[in-house]
Amino acid sequence: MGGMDDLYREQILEHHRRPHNQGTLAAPSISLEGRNPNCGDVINLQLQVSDAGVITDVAFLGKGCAISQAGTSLITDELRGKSLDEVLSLGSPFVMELLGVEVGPARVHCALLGLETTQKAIASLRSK
Amino acid sequence: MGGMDDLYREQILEHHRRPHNQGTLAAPSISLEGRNPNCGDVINLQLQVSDAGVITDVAFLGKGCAISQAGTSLITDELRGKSLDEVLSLGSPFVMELLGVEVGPARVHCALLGLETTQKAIASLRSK
Amino acid sequence: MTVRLAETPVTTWHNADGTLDPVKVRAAYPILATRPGGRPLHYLDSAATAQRPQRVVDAVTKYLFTANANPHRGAYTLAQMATDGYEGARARIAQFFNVPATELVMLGSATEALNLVARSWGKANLRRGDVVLVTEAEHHANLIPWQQITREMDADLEFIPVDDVTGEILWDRLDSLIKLKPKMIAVGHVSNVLGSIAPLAEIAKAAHQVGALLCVDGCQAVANMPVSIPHTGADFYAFSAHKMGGLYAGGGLWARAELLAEMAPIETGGDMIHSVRLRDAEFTTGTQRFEAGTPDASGAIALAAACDLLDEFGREQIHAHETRMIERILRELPEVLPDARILGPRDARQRAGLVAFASELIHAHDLAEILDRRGVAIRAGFHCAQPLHEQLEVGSSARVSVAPYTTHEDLDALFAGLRDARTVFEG
Amino acid sequence: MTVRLAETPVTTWHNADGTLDPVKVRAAYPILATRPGGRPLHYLDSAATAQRPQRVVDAVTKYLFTANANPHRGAYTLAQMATDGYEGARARIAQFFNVPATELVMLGSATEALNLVARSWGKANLRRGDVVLVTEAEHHANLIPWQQITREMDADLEFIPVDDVTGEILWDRLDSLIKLKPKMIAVGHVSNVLGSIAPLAEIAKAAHQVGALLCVDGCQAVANMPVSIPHTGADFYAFSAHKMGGLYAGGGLWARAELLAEMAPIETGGDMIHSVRLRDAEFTTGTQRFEAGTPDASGAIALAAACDLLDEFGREQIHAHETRMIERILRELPEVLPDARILGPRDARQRAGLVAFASELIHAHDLAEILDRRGVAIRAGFHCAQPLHEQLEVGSSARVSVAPYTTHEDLDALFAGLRDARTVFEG
Ligand SMILES: Cc1ncc(COP(=O)(O)O)c(C=O)c1O
Ligand SMILES: Cc1ncc(COP(=O)(O)O)c(C=O)c1O
Repeated sequence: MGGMDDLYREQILEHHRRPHNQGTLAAPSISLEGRNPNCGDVINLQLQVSDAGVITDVAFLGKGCAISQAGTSLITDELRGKSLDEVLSLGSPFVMELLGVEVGPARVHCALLGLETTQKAIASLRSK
Repeated sequence: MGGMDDLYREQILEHHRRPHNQGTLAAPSISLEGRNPNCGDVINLQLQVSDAGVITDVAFLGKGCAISQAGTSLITDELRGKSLDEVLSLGSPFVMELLGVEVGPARVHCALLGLETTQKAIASLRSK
Repeated sequence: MTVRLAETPVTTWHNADGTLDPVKVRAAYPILATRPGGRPLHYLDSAATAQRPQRVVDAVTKYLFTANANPHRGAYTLAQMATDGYEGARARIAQFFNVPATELVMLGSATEALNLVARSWGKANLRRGDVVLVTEAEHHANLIPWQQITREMDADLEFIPVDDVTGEILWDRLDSLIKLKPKMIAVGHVSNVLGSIAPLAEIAKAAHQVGALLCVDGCQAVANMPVSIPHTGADFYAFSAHKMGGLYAGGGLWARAELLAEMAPIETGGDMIHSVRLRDAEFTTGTQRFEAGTPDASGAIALAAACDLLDEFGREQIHAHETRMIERILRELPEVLPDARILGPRDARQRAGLVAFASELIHAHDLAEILDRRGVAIRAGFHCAQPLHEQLEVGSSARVSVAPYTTHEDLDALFAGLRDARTVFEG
Repeated sequence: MTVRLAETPVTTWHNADGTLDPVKVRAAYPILATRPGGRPLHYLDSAATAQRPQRVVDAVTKYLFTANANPHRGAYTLAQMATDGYEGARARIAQFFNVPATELVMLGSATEALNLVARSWGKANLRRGDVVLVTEAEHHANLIPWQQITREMDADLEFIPVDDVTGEILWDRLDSLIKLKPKMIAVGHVSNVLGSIAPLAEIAKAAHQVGALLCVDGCQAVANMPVSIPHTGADFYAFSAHKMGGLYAGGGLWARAELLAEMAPIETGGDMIHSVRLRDAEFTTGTQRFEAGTPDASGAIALAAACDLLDEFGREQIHAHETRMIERILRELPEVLPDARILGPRDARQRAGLVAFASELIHAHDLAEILDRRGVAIRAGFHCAQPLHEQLEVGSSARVSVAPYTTHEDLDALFAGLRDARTVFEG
């Protein structure tokens, strides 16, 4: 079972069991559902964005594998105070660093669900 | 080249070069075109049938491989005087015997074009 | 094609008492001796795609290196050998299903077969307001084509429901649903999630009483239990080669000659025509009319060889072996993972080939990943049956499927892996 | 996938001067050493289906026995290996054609690819009175789908004619035909009867000037000459694996991402969806949207291995070798069979891969049969281009096609057989 502790280390399991930023916002600037097709991972993400284009608050409700939920929990912890452009420039390595582990190709989509949904939410906020 | 003389023996080539019963009838009871799809073998066959259901005359015009034209020439030689039922009861062995050679599976359709067109002509005559 | 009916079991594959010996069977599948990622392979995902026997690859190799040419059109020896190979394979496959070769359309997959039925039969026969009845458990391949054609024809798609809790398909609802006078009932022979065997004879009877046709998706049945298509009562029967040990490409559709004769081809091109002019074409008759393009001779030969081997194993024996494996899974799973919610019947005898379950504690993907550390290969997700998962309110499920080559060691490794996972997630 | 660009020719397959040595090449194709029907094999029917290299079968075997699982959906090591194998093969094939892998739709055959264009693009874009332009020389696979969709959409099918005598496609008629403002021009890259190479760059230019798209049937080009799809000017490009040395099943369609994005899938089922509910489904994006059902991983891997080998031979070298073979055929045929009417250009450099001809003295089927006595395999018939034969008033034609493995001995045997036939028929 070598390597198992890598992906399912206590930090990830902790974020999975008790995700940070869980819940809903009173008056979100934008709400978006993110899904992994063929997977069943789903999150409902909400952002509060200031007029200056800075994320002031974030919350999500989700269901899915440990990697998707921990990944979302970890990324949402990073969002407050960041500008929309900053968030858009984040990529897969940033999430992998947060997770502290390299995720195999079959699970990359799980790990990135939180970030990608955030970025889609920003895009749809801007196209409003 | 063993066996070649089998399929392309002089008798068959003779029937191919100078088919018997070539031409058209003045007042055919039925005319029918027979074709081998994927091949290009084609015959236009005409039958003269008496009220008693006996073939009294036959003619055809055709174009195609030696086997199809010789096969038609040979079978048309056999039709006069035969009743429609008799002709309908003829099968592949009869034609093979006329040809005097066993034809490979890829050429059976060529060999049978004359007989099958005759039988289709009879069927369509009866359904008139 | 050699045809051996395993009436007296071939001892190569069997125990003295005539039961299948999976350990012997494994010798026929070279991949089972490999160690992907450095771990032994416990392949429990045959419902997704079966492993390929040496025999199948040998048959393909032999054909390609001794008889390969374009079938149907050649006037030379090799082309005749190719035609004999292809049509011989069709005959062998037809015999496997107990149908005439003249009624077996050879296609690229079950997906293609089901699309053909929906689009050709559906387009010609469905009118506004007509009803097509499927189950809530259908594989996407037997659902979306019906969604598409009913929408196009302004017809209605109705559902035989599943029990939200047990996941069992509520076949007794057919009594009332049949009053909708469906024109088509389309169901899986064995559900690829619930594992349940559909009562086809009864469904066929109900269908035919109201003039409906029965289209059966046989993908999950054909490799796991004896299937004589005429005895199912089906009007259309579709299957995929790769679930039987053939190559990926390949599959077929059986339908009675009269039904096929009334159907328009969907795909057009070479090898399916009678004659072609610049502005129109007349199509040929029989099965060939649905087989546009160069026939997949090596695929057909692979499938015929796979049929040979399944018959050597004996399909009754395969079914009995797999039922024993499933019994063990149904018995031990609740002990090892108490929160596992088993989808579908609890009685192994009502199943063929597979068990899927969901756990609140451990998501299916995490489970599959942890099992993989022991070389145990199971499937996680929706298994192409997303609506069923929504009906059951299951985010995704883990599916264990068995095959003639599944051993108790495979299941030992499965349960050991499940214990690992529980340890990890219970913390 | 190993990618070797044969800039310096690999001596395994080449002469010292860098030209292809067909005798060396033959070693790669086990069937060429066999004696079907007890006669040596002179296979001159590669245009119907190419022979398969050992390398291709080895790649399939290796994949099936080390990495076989259902690609795309697996959370375990073996499934990841299968996915890598399949997507790696797609990337290799895309590279062969110089297109992005994200624009290469993997299908069952060229027939399926051309049907997809006609039915999906055609259905969405053709309106009453719109014109689709094809040549009179098209293979049925690039003709009947256009007949069907233009009829369905009440559009018009118009033809670039052939010269009734020489059989050459009259491309200069395009100048006036383009005034019909066609929406689609669909042509073969190389005619499978005339052997002529279409001037795609000019056709594309003419097409694009009036806003038409260009759909190219590449079946007879891809194995016989270098093809960089972006340089052809095509908007759609279709090909078949088995003409390149891959398995029977397999083929593809290239189109720009924007075009693909606008097209509706024709076949629906698993692996092409984003999400599915009971009554509707949302399809996924990209190439996968057109690839319903389990991907044909072994077929893709076979084709990738075939591409590797063709690149080792060198496609320039293949083309040069085949041109030499065709030159000889064009030169000697009139001597050996004076009444032979050669269809298509007399200049070998305007051709790729094949020569077809018709004789009043000897029907093509008789010729093929007599040639078979010497083991010479040629095709006789319409070659799935019946309208062309009618335009040329040729009952049927004999087609000789060449490949990297065609030798002068093969042509010696061909001409000896033609002399036999003449002796028989001149009596
Ligand atoms: C020019 C041309 N187009 C299309 C096809 C159809 O290819 P397939 O039968 O592999 O679909 C062929 C081969 O038969 C061909 O030669
Ligand atoms: C029940 C069922 N139906 C249809 C299919 C589709 O089969 P294929 O992908 O081979 O077309 C599958 C397999 O994926 C299946 O399990």
